Amino acid sequence: MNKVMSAQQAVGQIESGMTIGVGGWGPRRKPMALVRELMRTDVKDLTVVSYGGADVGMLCAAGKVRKVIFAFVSLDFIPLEPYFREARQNGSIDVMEIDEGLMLLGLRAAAWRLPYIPTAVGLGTDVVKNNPDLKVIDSPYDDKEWLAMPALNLDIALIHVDRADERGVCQIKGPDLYMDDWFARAAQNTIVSCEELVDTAHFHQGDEARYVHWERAQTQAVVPIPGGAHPSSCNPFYGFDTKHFKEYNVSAKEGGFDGYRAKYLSGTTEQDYQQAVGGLDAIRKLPLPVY
Amino acid sequence: MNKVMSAQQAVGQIESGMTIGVGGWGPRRKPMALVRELMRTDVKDLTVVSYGGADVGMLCAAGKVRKVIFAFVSLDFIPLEPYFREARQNGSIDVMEIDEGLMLLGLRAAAWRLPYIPTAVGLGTDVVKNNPDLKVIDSPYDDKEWLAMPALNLDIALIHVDRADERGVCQIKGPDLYMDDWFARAAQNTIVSCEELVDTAHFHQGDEARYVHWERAQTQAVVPIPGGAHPSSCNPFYGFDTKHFKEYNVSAKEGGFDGYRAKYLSGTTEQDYQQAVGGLDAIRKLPLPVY
Amino acid sequence: MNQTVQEYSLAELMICAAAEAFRHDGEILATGIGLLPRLAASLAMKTINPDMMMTDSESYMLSDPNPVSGRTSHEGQAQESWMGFSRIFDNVWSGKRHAMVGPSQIDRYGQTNISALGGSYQQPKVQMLGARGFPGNSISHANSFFVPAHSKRVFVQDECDVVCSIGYNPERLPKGYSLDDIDIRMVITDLCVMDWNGPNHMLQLLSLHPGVTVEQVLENTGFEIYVPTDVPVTAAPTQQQLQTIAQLDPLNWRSKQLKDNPPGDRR
Amino acid sequence: MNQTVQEYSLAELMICAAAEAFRHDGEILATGIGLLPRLAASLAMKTINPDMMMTDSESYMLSDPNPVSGRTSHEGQAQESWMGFSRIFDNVWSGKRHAMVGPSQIDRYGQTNISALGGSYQQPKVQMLGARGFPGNSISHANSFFVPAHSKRVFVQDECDVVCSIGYNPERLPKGYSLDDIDIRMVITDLCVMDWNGPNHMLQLLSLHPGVTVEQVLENTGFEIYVPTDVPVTAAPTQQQLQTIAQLDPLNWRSKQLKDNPPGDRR
Repeated sequence: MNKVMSAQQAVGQIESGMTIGVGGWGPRRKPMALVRELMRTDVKDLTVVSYGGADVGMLCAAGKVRKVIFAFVSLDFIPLEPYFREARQNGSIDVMEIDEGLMLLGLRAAAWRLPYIPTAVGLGTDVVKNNPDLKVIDSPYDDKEWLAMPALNLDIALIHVDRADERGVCQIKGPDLYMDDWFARAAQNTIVSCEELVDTAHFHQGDEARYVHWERAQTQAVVPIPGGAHPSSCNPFYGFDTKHFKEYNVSAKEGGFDGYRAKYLSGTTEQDYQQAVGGLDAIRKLPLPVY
Repeated sequence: MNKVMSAQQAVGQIESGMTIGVGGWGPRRKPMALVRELMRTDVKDLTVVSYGGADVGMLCAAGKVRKVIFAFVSLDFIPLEPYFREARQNGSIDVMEIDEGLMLLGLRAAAWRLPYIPTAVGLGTDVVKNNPDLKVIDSPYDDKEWLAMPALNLDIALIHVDRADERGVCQIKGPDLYMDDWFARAAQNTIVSCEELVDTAHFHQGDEARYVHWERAQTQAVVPIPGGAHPSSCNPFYGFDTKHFKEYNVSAKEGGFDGYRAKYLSGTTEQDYQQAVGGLDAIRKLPLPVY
Repeated sequence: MNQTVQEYSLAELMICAAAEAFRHDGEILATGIGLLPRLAASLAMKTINPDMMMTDSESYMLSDPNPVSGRTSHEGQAQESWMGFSRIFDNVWSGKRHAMVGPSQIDRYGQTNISALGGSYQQPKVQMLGARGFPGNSISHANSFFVPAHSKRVFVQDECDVVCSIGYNPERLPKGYSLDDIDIRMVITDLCVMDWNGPNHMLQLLSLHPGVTVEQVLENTGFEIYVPTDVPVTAAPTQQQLQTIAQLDPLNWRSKQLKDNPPGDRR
Repeated sequence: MNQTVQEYSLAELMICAAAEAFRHDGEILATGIGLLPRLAASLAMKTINPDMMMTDSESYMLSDPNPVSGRTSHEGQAQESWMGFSRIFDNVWSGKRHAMVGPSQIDRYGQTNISALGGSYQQPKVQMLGARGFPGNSISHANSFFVPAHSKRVFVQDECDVVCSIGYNPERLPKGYSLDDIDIRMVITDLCVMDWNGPNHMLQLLSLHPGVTVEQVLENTGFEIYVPTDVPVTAAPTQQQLQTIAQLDPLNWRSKQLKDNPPGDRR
């Protein structure tokens, strides 16, 4: 089975109203090329589940989003994501604001086909108060109440990985895979972009298979896009583009998203985008973050 | 903090009536030296949670066990564990027979301090019928019923690892860690035996820290016992001892556990045992299993 | 190349018949417990379902199945994903798996037992393995059964002594489930091939191994099964299948799995 | 070696005061969010609680804390356990953690807010980060607060606009819990050190930084706090502490964290 396809083909599977999970974390290893491709479509009314960064901000700014399920949306070194902020302050999107760990439990419940996982997380806070859909239940084994974190079932997951073969075996060798394995498992259809398309034999060597964090049956499409996480990082290939993020952040105050879009997203392909930001070589030279 | 202690000191923390989790899987990487030490104590009435092998059989034969929580007890190439079988057929122990995955959920629930995790596993089978303590509950999100797998809270976990430092950083580099991370996390007190006691600096090199599957705060005692998994395997150091297991299995029909005990467990230390089975060098030469 | 040949063992016939269980599975993890089911899954992956996934029976997913005999280590195998036991359950609960197992007892509902025989829960007459992963497998994904010795001891008259896997038993059906949510597939025995698609999920005869009669099957089955008007003979292995099996089992361990290694054609 | 010295910055005073929060924690993961709390945790691990655990703020647990400045890569750090984000939650939910965080709002109950200000849930006036891990942290393990600018904007008069973390608020206490199940520890500000061990878990003053008065604290706090009869002066950093801090922050990034880098002793 050859799962390799173009970004257009892969993202073409996304329909209005779907629930989309986006891998990565804040400004780290976000499938931004797939997000850019999604912005080129007519799709709208998406529910987006994300440890959010510019993926969420851009999709909000592009009018693709009906609802965001989030614990944070942040660019880390720029704490507040400008366009998510704008969308919230305009009241233009619905939200389900939860805890980072609740999101993990919701993804796991979906992956394991459970209706929910009970947890103390969220009790006593506005997570419960602001989300009446989250049920607080009794346990058959004690006298406490528990929040029943519902499964976050995803129609589509978008993930950017280091390497994949055409059969959908995906490798992440960076220091953290974040929750990407759970996004892949929680989704009906997982679309992966990769830095490198490799032969299957790559994984047979040494400990390479140890860095394959989900089975190929959990991946339905493979889109080779070197540099596809830009402006987020893809450690160890490249760091995040602080200069670009700063410009992106400033754009919200100076002209808004149309200006950013005109400068960087007016082309029809990822190649156009990469040319606008200085080319793949420049992306690959972005220094890794040191925390 | 130096957590290194003798097997006697470590196992001396186990008290009658406690719930003990035993790491490993069937005949694979079982903390057998710690189990042997436990057999030398006066402790009794234990509840044992295990992906069971000779650990369970020996503890049953030695009269240490009140109840076994299990999905299987097996030596793999010898499917039926002789002394567990005997204890069952004598009706001398209580059991909670569950599914392998239910045990994993129960350990995770304990690790995450949840009362239970709901699951479909076990519904429609005698797991539900034979364990009235396992509650079947409704979900607030659908109209199905679900088994509420309760937390398997452990007083003590016994685990055998490849390497540890004196602070309790534990490494397992064999092909599978089984559920040992969850046993360590589910326990109040985790006692680890190790093939090698190493300097902390060992873990700083290359990818070594990737093979550390739980934090040192989850380990309370470190007992260096090279060969301590014998007669189970500790891949890649040594395979399981098929000859020894066959003799152990036959002993149940020819004289019973007293004969096995007299031959192998009459000494007071693990050194005595290792001498009786041919010495550490012989253990380290046992070939790895090929499946 | 694909023409049928005359000389094949019963084990080989059963391997080929069992491989068919995985034909339309697509990209799922096939787990054959025991040498013959494992050879069946391996054969399927090598021939009729290349998308299938298999493990090394230890901790890695393989791009190409390992031979079952003739290897001295796991070095150099075509491993593609780490797949330790805890990850197996992520797969099981996803439903993307088809297990072929050999239960000690199978009842009319397709319920099975590998736990214990006779006596009581507190004191069984014969303690066996324990329920292992059967409860979770049976409610999560497809399951087929491989029975090396078709008899009334396996296909029991009453309900299984211990019900380890959910079957088509309306009385045990959990709230919110229909019988169609249960997915028991094929049954391959030393006499015949069956499935659970008879009326009301009855076990039904699909094919008889060469030289076996309907009466032999009925005599050795402890409950009523559905027998269609025409029951074909199980297809003989092709030359290509036998060659692939030989490559997967160079030391011919398959010949030691059934008592006296009977021929496949017993006419 | 341990004698106190006269010249130290307010940032250094706050680091040393904040380090005290971890003194009796034993073997827990200390997470200081932000440069000064991270330096506080690092200082504690280097001096008063060597059993403590810290991460590299990325994906590894360290045997020895990384300097916060002057490094160009993670190469060569004293990493001892992989600790990706998903593993962090195994630790959080185990309770073996103490986080020191800088909330935007703190109310009389010790509830905090980093999510949004004003407006409604559907349309806040100012969207901030989101609740992040605050709900889970606050109900799972110990938490302390680090406030660089003690003011009524932070210590708010009413309840937080969005309650991100559980506090000592009887009206929000979940069924089966008592207030003592909540574990909020220290509050370190640019004016003083406080904890929540006043009557009925009131915020209480523990020490005043040199040159700060009780009145200054009260004027800048939006709710009533408990002031014991004798309020000592916050202990000045020792020479050893300042040396250790300098090693942990060789580029003196700590000097840029507080506006105009005030001196620690403002008498």
